[in-house]
Amino acid sequence: MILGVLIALGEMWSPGSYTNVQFTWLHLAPAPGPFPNGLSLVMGTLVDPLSSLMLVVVTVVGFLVMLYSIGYMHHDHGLPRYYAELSLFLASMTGLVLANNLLEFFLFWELVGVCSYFLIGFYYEKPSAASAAKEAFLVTRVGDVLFLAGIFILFSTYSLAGPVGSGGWAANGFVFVQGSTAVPFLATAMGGHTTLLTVAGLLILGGAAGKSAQFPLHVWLPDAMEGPTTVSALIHAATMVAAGVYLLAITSVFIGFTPADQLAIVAIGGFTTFFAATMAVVHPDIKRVIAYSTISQLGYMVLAIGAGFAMVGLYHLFTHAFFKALLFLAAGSVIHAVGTQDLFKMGGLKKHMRVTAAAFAIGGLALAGIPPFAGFWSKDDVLSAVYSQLGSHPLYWPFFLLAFAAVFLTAYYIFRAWFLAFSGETTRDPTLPAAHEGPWVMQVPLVILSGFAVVAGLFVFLPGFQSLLLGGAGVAGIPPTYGTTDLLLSSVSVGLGLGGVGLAWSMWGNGRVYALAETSPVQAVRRLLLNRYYFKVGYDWIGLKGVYTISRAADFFDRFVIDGTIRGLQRMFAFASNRARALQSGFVSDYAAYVVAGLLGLFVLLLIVGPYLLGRLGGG
Amino acid sequence: MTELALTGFLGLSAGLFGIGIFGILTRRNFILLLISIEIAMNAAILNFVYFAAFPSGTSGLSGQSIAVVLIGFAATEVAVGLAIVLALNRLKGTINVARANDLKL
Amino acid sequence: MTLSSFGAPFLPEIVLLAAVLLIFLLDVLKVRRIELTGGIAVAATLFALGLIVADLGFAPLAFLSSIPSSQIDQLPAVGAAPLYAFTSLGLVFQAIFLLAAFFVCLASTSRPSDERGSPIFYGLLLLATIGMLLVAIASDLIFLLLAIEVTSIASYLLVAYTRKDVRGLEAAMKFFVIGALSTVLSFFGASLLFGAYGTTNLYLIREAGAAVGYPILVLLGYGFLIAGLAFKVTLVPFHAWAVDVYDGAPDDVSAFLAGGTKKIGVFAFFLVFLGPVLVVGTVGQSGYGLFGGSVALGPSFQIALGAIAVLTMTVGNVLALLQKEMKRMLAYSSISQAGYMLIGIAIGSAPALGGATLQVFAHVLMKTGAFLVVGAVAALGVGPLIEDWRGLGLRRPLLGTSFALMLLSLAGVPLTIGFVSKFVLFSAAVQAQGWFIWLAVAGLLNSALSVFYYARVLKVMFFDAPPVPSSPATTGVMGAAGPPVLPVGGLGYGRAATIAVIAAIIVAFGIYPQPVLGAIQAAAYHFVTVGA
Amino acid sequence: MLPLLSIILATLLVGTVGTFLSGTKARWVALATSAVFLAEVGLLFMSYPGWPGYSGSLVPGFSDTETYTWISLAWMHVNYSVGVDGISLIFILLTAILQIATVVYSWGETQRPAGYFGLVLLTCLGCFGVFVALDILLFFLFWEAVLVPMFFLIGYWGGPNRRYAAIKFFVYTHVASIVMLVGLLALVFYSGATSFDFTAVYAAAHGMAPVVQTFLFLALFFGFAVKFPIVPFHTWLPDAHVEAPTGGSVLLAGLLLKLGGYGLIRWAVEVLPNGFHSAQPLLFVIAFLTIIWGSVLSLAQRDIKRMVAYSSINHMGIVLLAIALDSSLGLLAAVLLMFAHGVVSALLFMASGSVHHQYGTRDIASLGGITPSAPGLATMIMAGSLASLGLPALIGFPAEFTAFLATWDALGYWVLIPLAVLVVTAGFYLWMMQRMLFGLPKGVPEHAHDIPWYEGAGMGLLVALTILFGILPSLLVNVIVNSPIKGWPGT
Repeated sequence: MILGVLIALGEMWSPGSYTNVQFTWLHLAPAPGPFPNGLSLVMGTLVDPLSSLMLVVVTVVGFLVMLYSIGYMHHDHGLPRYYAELSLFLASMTGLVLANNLLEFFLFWELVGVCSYFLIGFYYEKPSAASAAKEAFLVTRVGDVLFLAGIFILFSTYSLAGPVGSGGWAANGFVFVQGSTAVPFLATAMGGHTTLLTVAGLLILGGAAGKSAQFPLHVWLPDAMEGPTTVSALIHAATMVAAGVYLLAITSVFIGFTPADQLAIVAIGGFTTFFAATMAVVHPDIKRVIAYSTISQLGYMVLAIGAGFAMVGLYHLFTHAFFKALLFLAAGSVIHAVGTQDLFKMGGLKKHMRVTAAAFAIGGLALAGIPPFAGFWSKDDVLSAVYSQLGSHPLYWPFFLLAFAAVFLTAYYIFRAWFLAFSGETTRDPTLPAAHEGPWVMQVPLVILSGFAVVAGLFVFLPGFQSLLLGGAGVAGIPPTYGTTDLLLSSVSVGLGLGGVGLAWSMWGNGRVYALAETSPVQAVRRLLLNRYYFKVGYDWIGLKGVYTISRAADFFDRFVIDGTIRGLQRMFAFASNRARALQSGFVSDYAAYVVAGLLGLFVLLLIVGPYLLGRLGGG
Repeated sequence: MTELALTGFLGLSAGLFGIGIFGILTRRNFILLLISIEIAMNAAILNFVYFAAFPSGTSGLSGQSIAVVLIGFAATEVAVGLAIVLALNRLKGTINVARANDLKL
Repeated sequence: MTLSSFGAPFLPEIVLLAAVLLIFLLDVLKVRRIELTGGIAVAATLFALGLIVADLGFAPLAFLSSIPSSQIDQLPAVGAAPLYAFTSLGLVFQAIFLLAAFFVCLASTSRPSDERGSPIFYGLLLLATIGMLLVAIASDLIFLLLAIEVTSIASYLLVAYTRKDVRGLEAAMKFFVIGALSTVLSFFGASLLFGAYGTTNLYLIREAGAAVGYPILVLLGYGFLIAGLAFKVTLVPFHAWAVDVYDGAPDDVSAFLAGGTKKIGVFAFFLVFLGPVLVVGTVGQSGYGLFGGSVALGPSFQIALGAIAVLTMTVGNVLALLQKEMKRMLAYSSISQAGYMLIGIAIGSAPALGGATLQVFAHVLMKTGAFLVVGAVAALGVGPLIEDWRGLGLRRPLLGTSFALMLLSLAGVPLTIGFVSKFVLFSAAVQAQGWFIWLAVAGLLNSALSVFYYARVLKVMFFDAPPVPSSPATTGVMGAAGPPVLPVGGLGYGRAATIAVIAAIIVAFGIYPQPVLGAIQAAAYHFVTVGA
Repeated sequence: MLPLLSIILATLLVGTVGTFLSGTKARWVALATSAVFLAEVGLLFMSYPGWPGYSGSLVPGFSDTETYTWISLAWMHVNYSVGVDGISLIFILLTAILQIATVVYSWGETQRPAGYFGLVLLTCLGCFGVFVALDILLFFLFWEAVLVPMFFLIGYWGGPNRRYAAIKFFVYTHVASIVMLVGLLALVFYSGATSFDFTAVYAAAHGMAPVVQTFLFLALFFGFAVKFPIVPFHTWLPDAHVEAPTGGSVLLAGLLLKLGGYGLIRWAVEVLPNGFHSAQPLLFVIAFLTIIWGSVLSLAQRDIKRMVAYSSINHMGIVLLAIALDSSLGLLAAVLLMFAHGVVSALLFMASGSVHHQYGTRDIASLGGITPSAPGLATMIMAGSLASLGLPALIGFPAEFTAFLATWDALGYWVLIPLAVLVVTAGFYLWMMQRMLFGLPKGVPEHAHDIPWYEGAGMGLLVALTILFGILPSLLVNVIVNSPIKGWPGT
């Protein structure tokens, strides 16, 4: 952690990128084909504003979560496995952040995926956990495959790109090259190929969507909450899920998106923000509510990058990492205390768990974007960033508005959760154990993170941090400016946020429970949301039932048709043999008859068949 | 001799041969079988004799000598055949070849 | 000084004849110990073998060589019509025949020493061998056919020599009837050829070539001749007798028939269709098509022979697939093997001829060996069905392994002589190009088909559990109580030695075939090119 | 310079015979042989350019060649002629690794150990011969020689239905090799080269008419395709695998399947370029078919061994695709893939064998939650599955990455088919793990214990290699690309 922060600080003082030594992982000598100058795949590290920013997040949150785990996990078995996998994850995540080419990036990308697979399935005795782990791996796998295809397109299309005489990108190991100006390197390098570049961009977006649980690959993240809360906080809120956003960021910085790609990204991001928020509105499970909000917040980051402001996206990522981890850890200590995740069983916890309640509230305010908490600054930047680009394409409008609407929902659902859990006199389910605060190792991280959640947004005003954001090559960072439009935007969004909080208070405050009439038509909507728009059902149906049925049919075909023909051939020989044996009648006269028949046959051969064939073949 | 005569002779030996083969195919009695074989054999021997009658510049065994040799050979063959059928008759009490078909399939 | 200075080119035949007379003389004197008669036979065949090998130019035995090399592979003077001629390929075949005879004689010395029929057995066997040797030097059609008959008549009697065994007698009867029929066919064909060419001398026939009055006579004559010889080589559909005979005859006799005598037919085919008497290709510039027009006779012979070859291989294999009796299975497999040899004849090039000869050599080893093993196993008291061999390979590892080797060699699995011979043969077929490549394909597919039943036997011998010792099939076997147990675990020295030697040769030449292959190819080359 | 290859052959031969004769001590003899073999292969690598520590200059063509006349007739010449290049070296290394791993894994074999270990060694001997042979007859000889020991391994040590499987295996592959033999003979005699030596045939074959080349290529391809195995000639594989003893499956999947790929590269693609090019479209179709078929079918299997077998078919389909691309990268990928699949599938078959030993069944559906009782076994299964579904930092990844990159270069968007199949592959492995390793224990007997040490050791070795070569694939690549082919430095 210390090292990470140091690197980041160093980066703050002097923006720029440092690439230190790399080793060749696989080298193919020049040979005719698509890689005339040869091909080498390397492992190296690249430290630049983006990576250093991520590095801070990964190391800090990682450290705090480790600390928190000591308390949270102490009564679980298999702790060595837990810490080993967690450390492996942190290592891979660091590698991913420092990767200096897409292949290496993909390598660590897969590794973090596997770690998340292991950690989600940490309670593997629980069938639901095992299934959730599998689901997470598979869905992200779909994204990975698209990402891989994107890599192929880029690698072979631009194999010769790069400074003249350098042998080209392929020969140099496809390392990221800093665009000299605000223009990404590859987009200009080869001039044309815009179609291919678009396709590649879309494929990479697919990869990012898989990892960052963007629509339509979002289904796995809520289920991933089967894992320990600490894991959810670290991997499924702060770091790994953010890797998708990070991928989009570096792609837009080093490779560049075409306008079509940007529109697609904006669409995905904008829609996801709203889409996920709606599902969070009704859910009774505290962790899943936070999970949905994660999806929605990731949507904001994607939105910003789509609008062309990678650093803004990362800025939101930075702040979000802290307050979302905070929320998860707070929820974790709640669960630790009462042993359930069902909001409707809790209630009145704030009396027993002041620290947690305060931490959750701070996180909530940050998430809702209430100034001066961290969330406000970054989310405000995102919105204004998109707003500044509205002119570039009319279709930006709807998604911009969706994002705005999401602000309101966000504020509502997170405080709904807070009121349900903490407000009121006592727990609704009397069977719950008496709540109590966790040990200090659990409280310290809460406090620290609360601090971050408050101030992280203000870092923008530190010159070093600002330069870090501005130093992001190829894009203009947006420091908070107080121009009229932004003031307008900010006030609107804050207004929406307060509105959401207010609504939540009016419905759930002081332990009230707002029960929806069974008969009301809204029930249909509620059911739709609770079933997550039936996405998971649909995927299961296609993925498991559909494919499995096909494969069973294929298996049948394989056993009985393909293999059957072979066995049929065998039986045919057996049959023929059996029949022919009857000729061996044992009567010598028959044998003599065969001889005479053979003689006649010979004459036919010699006098008729032979001449005929020779006539056809024209001599032997 | 004339071509015509030759064809006539050939017809004769062909007929003999045919009779012999027919006998071999139809007879079940071993002795009759032997006789049929001998008839067919004689067709071949006859052939050698006619063709010997033709003036041909080639040397080698003459048709007559071949005929004589073959007659002798036929005798030995018959002798062996009879020896076998005697032994068979002693064991099975029949000389009907159709009755000896333990070895089959 | 060498024996050839005595001018005794027929020494091998003379030696064998002497042995025959001696054996019968002893028989008259009531001396019938198998050690003695068998010993005489073994010694005679061995010595004759030595003579032949010497004539083939095997340096270490040069002092034995009895034929001046000036007489080998020579064309006769123009107009001369010799009855016999020495060709190196003929000598190779003589060596092969003697090898077969030697193995059988050696192995059969392990039979009960007081068996009364032993002199007759050895006498007839040597007599048949003499006939075979004569076949290998024939150069006149009548001489050839008579030599074949000497062998045939001897083998008719050989099949029935016990005179007590119904199966043996039935086999002899069938053998005789079909044999006599084929003899008639051959002689009838010979008579037609005599009519067409005015001579029965094969050299003169070749010189006459296409210049014949009645080409139709040539066609018919050769047709009859093929039918007659096909009986010996057991080509389908002239094969039916062979199965019953090999099955009914005593094991050692089956070994000699399958391994030895049928090969004279192969060499007869060589003489009639190839080599110094090359009919294929010489007759036919102006042939006689049934529908008028001129047709090359040679190629149409090749097509006919090729067709028969494919038919023979296929039928033999298909019939062997489901056989339940070991001997009949081997009989069918030997029929299909004959088909392979015919491929070489149909192609007619020197490489193919060499391949066929090597196949003959390999087949002598494999089949003689296989039938001898069958005999040995029967002597151990195991039943005739393949099922009865359950677990034999595990209880008698050496016996089982050598039998497995022979089967694998028959199936053409590498590192065995059987593979080498098939390999050379099919290489020759491919090398001849044209439609012959299809002969190679057919042959190879057939050898794949044959794997089925060989593998089945291996499975029974090595994978299946042995039968319960109490079952009658195994009483007295495997050293338990029963008939007097011979040395070498009931096999007897002779059989054990023979089987071991054969297995060893199969593997040795399978790994390094150059010595035998080189000699055979050289001989084949002389055979087809001499005088041409 | 020593005749290293002949020395290795001799070692294996002596070791095999010794093992057959050494009764109950067989496993020690086998182990010693394998160790010596491995050491000699190490020497071989030391003397080859591209391997770290090699201090010579790059020699074009084959190295360590030896040639002695074997059969010499007027019309055909056969030599004992051996030699290696980078590609064959990789496969030799695979052979040595799998041999020692198998021997260690099978340490507990009690049923006629002498025969068992002897046959294992014999199989490896045959494969080694195929990889070094530079003469058609020698090649075919070893090629066939592999069948016999495998036939006995399946037929004697196999499962309940072993006899059927053994005969099916033998006949299937034998028919294929016969067609291949005709092709090889025609290769010699139609090209006019009377010599069976690789270099001679190679030189002569290029002059042949394209039509003839096409026919010959198809004949050879059929021979290799059955070994691969390629749909629809694959049905012998699942049966053989399911019935074979674990050691047999390991060698079958790890080595025998590779013979097909190696033969295709060495004897067909290189020698008959025109025939290859005219057959390319067919190869692509078959390859895609095989990839899809193999993976879809493995999803349907309940028997874990069958599942792995079908996934082998899927992987070999990718290999065929990579070879068919006819690009330098594709060839590299094919060889890497075969090495990777050799190690990984061996690992998986060992694991499923252990499952069978432990729980008496291989039925995925009737097992569950074996992790608590047998963590070691679970780890092995997990490692194998992850490697097999192409996880980075394990050996499968570099191979598949290069393969698909090459596919994109040659075929463009068609690459999406194998990529999509990757998801299915991940699917059935994950599903298998979820059902078998996780969840509540099912079908696990009381006091169930972990696998014995030797099985763990055998698999551990393979896992270690999977990781090593996954992180440092250049160790292999630098050797491969020094082969005299495709305009690589070795040319």
